[in-house]
Amino acid sequence: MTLTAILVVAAALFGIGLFGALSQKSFVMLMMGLELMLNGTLLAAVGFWAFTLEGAPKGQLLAILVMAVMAVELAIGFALVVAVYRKRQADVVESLGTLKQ
Amino acid sequence: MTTLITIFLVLGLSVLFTAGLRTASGTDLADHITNPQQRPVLGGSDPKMHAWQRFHVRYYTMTLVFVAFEMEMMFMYPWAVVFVEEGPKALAEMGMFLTILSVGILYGWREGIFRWE
Amino acid sequence: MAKLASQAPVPVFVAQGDDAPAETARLCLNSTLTIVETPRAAAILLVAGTIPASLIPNLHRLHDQLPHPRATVFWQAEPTDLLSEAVTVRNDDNLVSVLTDTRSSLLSGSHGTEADLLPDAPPNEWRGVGSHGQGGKGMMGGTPYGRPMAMTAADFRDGLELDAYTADFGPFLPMFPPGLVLTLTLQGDVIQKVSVVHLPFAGEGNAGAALLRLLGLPALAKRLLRGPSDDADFKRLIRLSGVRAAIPPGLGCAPNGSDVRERFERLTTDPGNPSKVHVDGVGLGDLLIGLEWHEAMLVLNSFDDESLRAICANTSSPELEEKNGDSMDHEGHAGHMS
Amino acid sequence: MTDIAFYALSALAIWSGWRVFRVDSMIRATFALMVSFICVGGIALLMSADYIGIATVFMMAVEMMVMGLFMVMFMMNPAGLNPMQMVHQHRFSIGAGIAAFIGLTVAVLATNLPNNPLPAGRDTLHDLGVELLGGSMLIFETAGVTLLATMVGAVVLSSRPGRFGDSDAGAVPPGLQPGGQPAGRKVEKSGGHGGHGGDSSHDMNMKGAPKSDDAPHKRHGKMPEEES
Amino acid sequence: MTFAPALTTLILFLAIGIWIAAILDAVFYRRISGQGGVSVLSPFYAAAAHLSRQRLTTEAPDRLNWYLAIAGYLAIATIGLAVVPFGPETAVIGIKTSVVLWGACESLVVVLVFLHGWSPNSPLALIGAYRYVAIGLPIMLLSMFVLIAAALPARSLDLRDIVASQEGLWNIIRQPLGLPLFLLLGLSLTLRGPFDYADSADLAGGTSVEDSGANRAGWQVARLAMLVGFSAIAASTFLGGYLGPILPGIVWLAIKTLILMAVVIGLSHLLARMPVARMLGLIWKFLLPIAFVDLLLAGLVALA
Repeated sequence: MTLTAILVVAAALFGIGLFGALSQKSFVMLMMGLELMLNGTLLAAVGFWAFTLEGAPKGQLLAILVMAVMAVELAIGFALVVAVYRKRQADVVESLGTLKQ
Repeated sequence: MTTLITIFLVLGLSVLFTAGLRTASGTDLADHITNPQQRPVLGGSDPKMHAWQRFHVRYYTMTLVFVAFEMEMMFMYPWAVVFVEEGPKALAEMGMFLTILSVGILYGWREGIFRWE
Repeated sequence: MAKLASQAPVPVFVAQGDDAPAETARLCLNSTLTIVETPRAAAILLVAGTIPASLIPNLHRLHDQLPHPRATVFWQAEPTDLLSEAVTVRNDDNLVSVLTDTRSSLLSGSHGTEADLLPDAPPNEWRGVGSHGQGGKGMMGGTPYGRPMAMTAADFRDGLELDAYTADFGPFLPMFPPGLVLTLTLQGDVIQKVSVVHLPFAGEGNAGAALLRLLGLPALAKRLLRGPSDDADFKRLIRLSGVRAAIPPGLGCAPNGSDVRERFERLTTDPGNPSKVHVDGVGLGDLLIGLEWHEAMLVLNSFDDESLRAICANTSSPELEEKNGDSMDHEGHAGHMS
Repeated sequence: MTDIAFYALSALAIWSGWRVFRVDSMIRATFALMVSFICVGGIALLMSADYIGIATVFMMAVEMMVMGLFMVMFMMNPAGLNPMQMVHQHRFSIGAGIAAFIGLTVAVLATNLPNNPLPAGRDTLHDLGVELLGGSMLIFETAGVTLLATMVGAVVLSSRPGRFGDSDAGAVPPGLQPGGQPAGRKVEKSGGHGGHGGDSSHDMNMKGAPKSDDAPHKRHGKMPEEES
Repeated sequence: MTFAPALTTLILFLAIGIWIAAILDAVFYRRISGQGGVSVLSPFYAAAAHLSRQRLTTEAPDRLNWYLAIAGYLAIATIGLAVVPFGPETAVIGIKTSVVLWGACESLVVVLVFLHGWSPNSPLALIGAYRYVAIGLPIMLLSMFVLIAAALPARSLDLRDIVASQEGLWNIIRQPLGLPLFLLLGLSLTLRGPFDYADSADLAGGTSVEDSGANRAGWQVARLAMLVGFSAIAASTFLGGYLGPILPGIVWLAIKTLILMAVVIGLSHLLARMPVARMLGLIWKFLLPIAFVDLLLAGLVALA
């Protein structure tokens, strides 16, 4: 287990997440993609912290912040989905684009 | 490492135990489940449609607030470890943090998110 | 294994018919039996009292939901045509021994398990239809695995149009008064529409025990069934259990102002003599629509039999509902838009 | 031993991550994502990041549970009884995903990364606590305010009874095609990829529109964009 | 203790615990309803009876998740028990953050109970599953506050340190509000009595309405295992775990676990269940502030 291996795994998770986020039509599935990308980021953050920072607490804090970002993204994202669905009865990405009208 | 091994062992044993229960329960007709037997329980009535549906959760706003509020745990665990040595300062900082978050809960309460919407 | 299993209490699912023996409700007091909540857990289906002809298909469906090995026992009732082989008991005294014997012979194999009464066919033909042979078309269409999927409908509570689940519930559900069949439309666990398909049977009510069971106090329910409830110990336990706090105030309010909480007090303090609730013009729709499932069950079980029958009679029948169905849909839709 | 565990967990993390977009049942997709998170937590445990690793499992189990509720609420056919892919720009997405992976991997391989793993048994949790209350106090309290904003935002956006009346007042369900019936009502129209969503352009003008049942027919919005 | 004997002890502890829990449950039920005694072998009879029946499935169920929900629930209960120290410095899973690990177990229980109700594709089970999530999620907050309050005087999130910190004074005295709040969580984790929103009588058995044969046996065993795991955690957090004079530590732990098991079972038979919306309000508006107060008091006590 080296940092390189960990970062490659993180890159793979990020790549799959990106594929999901770009390809999924449904907004909730898009959020799954985002979460998976953040999953990769989280792994990379922990990897860097463990292998290069010699356990400096700032690195851990970064990982916690990544998780906080996930929570915020999830809460706000789904609140948006509910609001949009209530207006449009649809949950696809494109219907978000027309919200501003 | 031991933690992971233990968790894997326990998982494996539980899966085996459940599988064991299934093999231990052998009746002659165990493998053949007929269509009328598969009908979901409705007390003798026949369901018209699949139960799986876009289930109308009545507390969804609560879950969103919960997810945001629960993040505070991530900060509270390390705080608990150093609480005694940091003393009143730790109490004050966490008090402030929790007060900030409680405002969110009070707001949600006011908006009625703890009811069945 | 069979030897060990025959030491356990006999798991019985009771299907109550019309004029069921008065002892039916007290069967659970017998420690050689367990009265189970779902046919999936039962070995013996006990049919107590006459099942009206209109409910016999339901009985057959219920019968087929029991796991093998299974048997049916008719108690003070005529076996249906399809179940003519089943054991019948006329005499009250030997019911328990018949049930125990039947179970033992089921386990030893001397009493063969009963075969299905209904044909082994899916509710809709589906195999081979659709892109994966699952019977469906497109996203929501067709009958995947034999049944259609639920479709969206307007919701009066929070304005999210999600799926509405409509089905008949009853007549052999343990939390329903025996004989009652309701067509309920649910969104999530909130009742949106209700109509009565079959009225509950008239008979001696056990609403007090039913309510206690619904409130998660089955042991106290048994105690109430056992007999005189002027027992101070029982009263204290009821008080300590916090039932008063557990039942929301104003739930299931009848025109004369009695709510579930008040009716519960009466049912548990004086179960033999429930005073009638004034129900003129109240239908189930007025009582149940908008309630969450647990609350709805509490309301449903808080009436004495006579009042409940009156309420059900006040509720629009399904035929009427069908006629009005379309126009009501329109109204609902327009209301949603404005 | 550690290496075997690492490779096993990584493989499971990537495989379940991939399954998220391949299974039909939304519940399976959500919990596949949860498995992926749990595996990452396990890898963190291998790196002696005990707290972060286990906390990941803790937080993600909850978040995925909530996600599952919403997935089922808002996806048609949530259990995947009719298998169906709801994707657009498929090739481009695969390309982008692979490009991101290769780019990042090359960058990782090209960099000379230090390799001094953390010794096991170090009390990193204590350090984190000191940091939270000392140097990073501001970050900590800012996170509190951010979470508060999130909570308020989520309540405002998602709960119905607002101060100015119901939040959906004036909205109508869109048609499947411009001028079609509201979505989700008719079985035979809801098939196919573009079979949901659709015309949704002029909704905000609807407040002043006539309140009649056939309002959707009168609207001639833009063509729905996702008829792929 | 080395690893293999520790794991054996764990499994024995769990197995005997499940057996005793089943008997205790029957004893309480019969005492309150006023019926006769219970055979000590009755759990085995009941298990054999379940296994003698066919295991049914429904139309188009999610078979994998049905299986994993039952096996997973049992596994989570065992992992919960594994973080409990059986003696000084001896826990099967001995890590610095065992309280967080238990928290992860709690949240996974919600997931697994939900899956158990989801997978049969049956209306009553589905309602039970969703209802459980409404209560299972917020009730976790209470337990987290309570556990953190117990961790303050120990200056550690390690259950071994938390037990060791109770050498002079048990946490139940330091933190009197803690145990009652934690017991509520226990009722919810084991799907019992007032918090049995998943498998309740108003849904004819809720998430387990479609379970028959081996599935039903497995689910009951897992519920009882969770009761054992939870009681052992509670005994270690509030009643000093293995601490006690004369007798070996593990015996003390077993006695305390037994007492708490009896308390949980007693509460489950004696407290009424309220409709879920009312309970949701109660947790957020009443119990959560109490948990705040508990944490504050524990903090002040720890500093004093």
